[in-house]
Amino acid sequence: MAKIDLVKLRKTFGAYVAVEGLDLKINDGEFLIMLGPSGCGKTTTLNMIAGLEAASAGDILFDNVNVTDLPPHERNVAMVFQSSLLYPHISVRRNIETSLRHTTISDADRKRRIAEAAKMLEIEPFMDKLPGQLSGGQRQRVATAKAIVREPSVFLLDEPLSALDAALRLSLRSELVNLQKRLGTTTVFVTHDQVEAMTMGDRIAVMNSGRLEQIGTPDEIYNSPSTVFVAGFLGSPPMNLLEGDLAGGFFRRGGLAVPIQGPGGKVTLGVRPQDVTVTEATAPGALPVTVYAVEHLGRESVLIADDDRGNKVRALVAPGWHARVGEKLGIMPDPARCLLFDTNGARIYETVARAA
Amino acid sequence: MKRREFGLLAGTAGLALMSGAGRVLAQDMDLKPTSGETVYFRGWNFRTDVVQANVARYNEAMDGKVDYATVTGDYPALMEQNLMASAELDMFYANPSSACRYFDAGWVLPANELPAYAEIEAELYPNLKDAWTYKGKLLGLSYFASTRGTMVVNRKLFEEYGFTDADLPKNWDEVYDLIYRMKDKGIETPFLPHWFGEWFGISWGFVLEVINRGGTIADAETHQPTITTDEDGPYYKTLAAWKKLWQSGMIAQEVFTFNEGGYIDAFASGRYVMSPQQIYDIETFNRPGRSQIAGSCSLVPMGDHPWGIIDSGLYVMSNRERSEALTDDVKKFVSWYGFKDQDGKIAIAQNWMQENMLFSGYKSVMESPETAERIKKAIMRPEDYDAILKIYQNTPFPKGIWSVVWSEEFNPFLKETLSSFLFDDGDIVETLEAMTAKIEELNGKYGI
Amino acid sequence: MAKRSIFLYLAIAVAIVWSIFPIYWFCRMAFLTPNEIRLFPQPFMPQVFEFGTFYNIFGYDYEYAAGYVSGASGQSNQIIRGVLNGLFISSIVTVITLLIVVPLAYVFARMEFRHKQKLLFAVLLAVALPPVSTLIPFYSMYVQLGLNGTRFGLIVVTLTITVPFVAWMLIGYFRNLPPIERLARIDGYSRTSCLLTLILPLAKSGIAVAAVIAFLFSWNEYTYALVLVNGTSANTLPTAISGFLGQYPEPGNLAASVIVTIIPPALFAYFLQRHVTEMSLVDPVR
Amino acid sequence: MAVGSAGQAIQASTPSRKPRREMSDTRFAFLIGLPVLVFLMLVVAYPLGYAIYMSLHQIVFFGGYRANFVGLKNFIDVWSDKSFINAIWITLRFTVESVVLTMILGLCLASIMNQRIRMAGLVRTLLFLPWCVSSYAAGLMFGQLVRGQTGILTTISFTFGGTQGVDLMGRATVVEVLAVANAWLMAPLVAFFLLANMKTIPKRLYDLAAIDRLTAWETFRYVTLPPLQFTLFVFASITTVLSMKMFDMILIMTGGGPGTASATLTYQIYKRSFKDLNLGYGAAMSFYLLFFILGATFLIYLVWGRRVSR
Repeated sequence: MAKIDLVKLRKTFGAYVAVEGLDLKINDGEFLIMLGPSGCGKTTTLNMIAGLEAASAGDILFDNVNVTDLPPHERNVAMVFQSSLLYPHISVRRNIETSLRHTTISDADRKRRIAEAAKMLEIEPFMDKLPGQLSGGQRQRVATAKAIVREPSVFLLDEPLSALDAALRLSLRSELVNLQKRLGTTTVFVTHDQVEAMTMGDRIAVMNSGRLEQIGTPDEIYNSPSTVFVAGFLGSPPMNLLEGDLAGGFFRRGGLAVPIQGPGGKVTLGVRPQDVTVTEATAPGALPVTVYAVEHLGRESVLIADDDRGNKVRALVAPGWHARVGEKLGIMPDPARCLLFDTNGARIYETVARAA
Repeated sequence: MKRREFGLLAGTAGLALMSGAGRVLAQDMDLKPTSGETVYFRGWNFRTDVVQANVARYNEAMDGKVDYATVTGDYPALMEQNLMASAELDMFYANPSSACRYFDAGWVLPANELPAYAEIEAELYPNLKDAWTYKGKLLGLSYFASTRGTMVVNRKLFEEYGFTDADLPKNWDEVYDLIYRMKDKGIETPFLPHWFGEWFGISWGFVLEVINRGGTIADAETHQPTITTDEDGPYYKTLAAWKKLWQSGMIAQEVFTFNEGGYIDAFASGRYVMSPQQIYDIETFNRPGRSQIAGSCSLVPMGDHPWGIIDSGLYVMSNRERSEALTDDVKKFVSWYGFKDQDGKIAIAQNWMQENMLFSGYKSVMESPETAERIKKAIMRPEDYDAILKIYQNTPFPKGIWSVVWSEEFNPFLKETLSSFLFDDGDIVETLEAMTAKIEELNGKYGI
Repeated sequence: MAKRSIFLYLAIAVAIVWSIFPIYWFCRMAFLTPNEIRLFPQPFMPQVFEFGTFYNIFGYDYEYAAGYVSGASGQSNQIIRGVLNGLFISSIVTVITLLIVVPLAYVFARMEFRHKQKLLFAVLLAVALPPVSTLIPFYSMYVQLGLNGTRFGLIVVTLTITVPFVAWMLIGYFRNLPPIERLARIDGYSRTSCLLTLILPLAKSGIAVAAVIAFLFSWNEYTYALVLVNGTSANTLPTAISGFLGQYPEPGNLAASVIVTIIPPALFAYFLQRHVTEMSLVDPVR
Repeated sequence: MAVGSAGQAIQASTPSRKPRREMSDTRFAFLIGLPVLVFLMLVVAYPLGYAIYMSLHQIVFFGGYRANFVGLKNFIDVWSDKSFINAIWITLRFTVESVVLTMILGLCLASIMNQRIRMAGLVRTLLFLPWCVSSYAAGLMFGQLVRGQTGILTTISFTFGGTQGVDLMGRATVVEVLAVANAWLMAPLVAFFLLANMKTIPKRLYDLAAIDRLTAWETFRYVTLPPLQFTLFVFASITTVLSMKMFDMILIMTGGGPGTASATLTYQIYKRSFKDLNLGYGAAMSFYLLFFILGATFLIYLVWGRRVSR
């Protein structure tokens, strides 16, 4: 169990800056997700926490102890790699055992721990097989068993589920969360999948281009994104982002007029698909759109439409709702649910929505 | 039984037979090595089983330490490398032309240094002694002396197509006439020319034909070129005949890539009627179980001119730095191996005669009754015995180009020039002029 | 379906004939009588299968069923010496090559460091160097050092061929191994113990192939051997064999000794063929 | 141990750090690689340096060893040497034919071995056999096989009533014969690496091809071939280098003949250096050969490798 502090962490590869000035506090026992597109620096950060990559500058502290210069195995971390990497030429049992190489525990303890981990992850039947003989899900369980058997202070997972199919991913997600809660180990989980991030993490750290965009609970990240990047990256279907002008108490873009107060100028308006209503094409103040497709998700449906500038705009509609492709409609955002971002992508907080 | 042991026993038995009563004990002591060091003997690859048995016999009888191995590949070039590097080398095979070169480079200890020199000199046939003497020194002892370019005939095919002794050629012009006549009668491949791919292949083929036709290529004393471009001269006629033969298409190009083994085996396959060959290979061609024309290979007797040129091998002593005692041992071994053994017999040369019918430069070997018997065993017809001896005794030696330091440089040039003459339909006069120019260039290079 | 399999088996048959017929046509001579060897045209097959020539090349006489005796070859000493020297030299070369190349290739394949590209180019240069160009320099160097005609000298020279070639090959192979070093570092392996206890067992297929390639190169090396050890006590099989080519040809013995040279590599090939399919130079497509 | 309180640690974060207790990649690489490279450099650099020295001198052995400095004369002189120009063309012809043939044969053999067949191990061993044959033995074998005197074609021709030998050792075909022999020798190695590569192609791609009703050729062209590009490129380079270096097979099989029809650069270098003992001239030629080899591999990289290498 440990709390982790990253202080002004920086990593460069030659002229390329992978991580820049990262300050991050991870609480003891927390399940932290690091989310971002590929190349955003999340895996590099994880590797630095693990000790696999040397930080170019800055410090890493575990429970206020500076571990920046410690080799990986002295940090007492466990790591599960992309595609659940295991030693391909040795048995599952020996794979798990290697995690305990540098511990001084007794043989009996060792056996007990391995047995417990195997039991916990239900991998007893194939302890003597080679990783190549296992399915993806089984390998993932083995990799997890290998990680927990060490009883590490920090658990690091690098996109462990990305190579698995959707159904398996779903069940393993909850398994992992459940396990983490039972063990209470501080966990850092790297993913580019926002659904994984939303469903698993206590908190999510969203990264982009080597910088931390926002950190917060899934609820904060979802409902109150602090940048236009975070707003666009999270949520499925994604948030509608419309560029326009804010002046005279209205956000305007073509025919669209949303009554919002705020500092004038060019802004981006963000509104989630569930926060818009579909109207007639001619409804005043609505965004005129052309129906592109309707996706039926069962509990609800998503209307996808093109606006006059060729942007895709999405709206949640009732499951029985129908429209012809090519039909002209209007989209009307709920002013109270709209977010505004400035041209740098930062959230504009001083807004007041007026009743329409 | 192991062959080495077998050879040893056979050798010892033969020795016992030959030695008889005339055993001289003093000589026995003379030929025993004293230094205790190893004597290195290297040679090209020919009947290594016989050589090994010979060496084993010496080591056994004389308590010697002779190390024998073969050097394969481009023998003169590799040998020259070895000598240049002062490699461990005490006695080695060499052709007289190479030996001249090695002598001029200072790598050869001439046979004049041997205690038995006077006796050796008296034993040698004069034409061979002359061929092997360079700048007044005898370059080495006789390994073999043979005629390369003896015209052999496959009588089986020859007679099958209705030819008789009356058709046998008396000179090279008639050889070519006969070839075309045979071709006209339907023999696909009447002739196998001396054009194979070894360093003694096509170039020697040219030399022997020109010499037979009365040419010299270069002067025997001054080594100045004597090649003429006269259309009736031996040089022009040779190349003209070659050109015609090549363009007739009856010579397969594979001939140019044969090694000597391929050349011999091709004739032994019975496919060809006539070919200039090494005189002693008549034994190979007539050996049952090893040749398709066994018992039907004869030779063309000497007509207007001799057939072929002297092809000989010498046992040459090296001049490398070594202890005096070892040098003495080397001399003893060379004497024993290249001349007379402890019993006063020229045993090795006689043994080669028995084994492979290798001719020797020593009179007493060539004129011994065993030799006469051996030769008669290898020939097809009794009259061939006289034909062989006559050819052998009259074989010329191209001293102008072979008893000179640049011999081994001229030879590859000749090989390349002649094959491109045939392949690229070269001009005869230009080709001959190029040869003259090359000889002049080489003379200039060595200040001759 | 039947048509396809007929076509397939036909293709297999053609491929097998293509691969072994040149070997057959030559090695057949080991079983032909000396007289049959001189037949024109040559026979397709030997009449009797007796192993006389194999006795001969190792120094024994052999009496054929037909009654004649073929004598032991005079090259037998050199053949025996060639086999022993060949096995000795090739084994040493193989071991040293692996000791040198495995860590080298590993480092080049899986680590990033400065000047890597330049050093890789140096290895490439060594691969490109034709033996015929370095023959004379080696020869004169060896004469000065007294190394010509020694097995040690031939081992050193052969290493200059095997090391760059095998390194080049193994670098590609190591690149494709899964990145277990990171896992190993988490588990507390040092770099050296990771290489020794994890990578080596994991890469055993590639290393086996590399070993066989090094052995073959050394076993079959001819050019250097011809100049450096030919005619000495350090001669190898190829130079000993070329002795059968000379003025007194013994094609039967030549063929028999060529068969002898093929046997060790062929045995390797049999054990190797299951490993070699793992030698992919590119990442598996997932 | 680098342990301290958070406050201290923050102060300590300067660009110059204490060396990590784990060895860095660079240090490990040099520790392992350097001795090897030094050995390689010594054993390769000395002969190379010596060859450079020779190429700038005229070396005379007779009348005592002398080396006269002649500058770049040897390098210039070769260009007026017809046999050198001829050798370049022969080398080019031999190399191009060898490489193309090897690649095609390698693909064929690999495709066959990639099929599900009975006794696959035996088939693979047999197909691998040529690679166990040394190049000098291959020279012996093909020489024997194609020569009119001893060859299979003559035997076949006579079986069907022919009366003449069929000889491929002629000037028109000898380079092709050498190239075929060379390809025979190298193809198994290429085939095995291609096979290893083919095994990584997902089977579902072939199912897809079957659904799309691609012909066998189209399947090969669009499914099998594209993933093999990198391996093919690597082996095109390797076989180019090996072909241009090939010497002992040519020496044994043809001795550069008939005439000079198969006198490649390697053969000419051997002849100049070893037979004519013109060491400086031979060394100059061998540098041209080295440049040609490097040039050819670089060219292959430029037109092909850049596109396919990762």
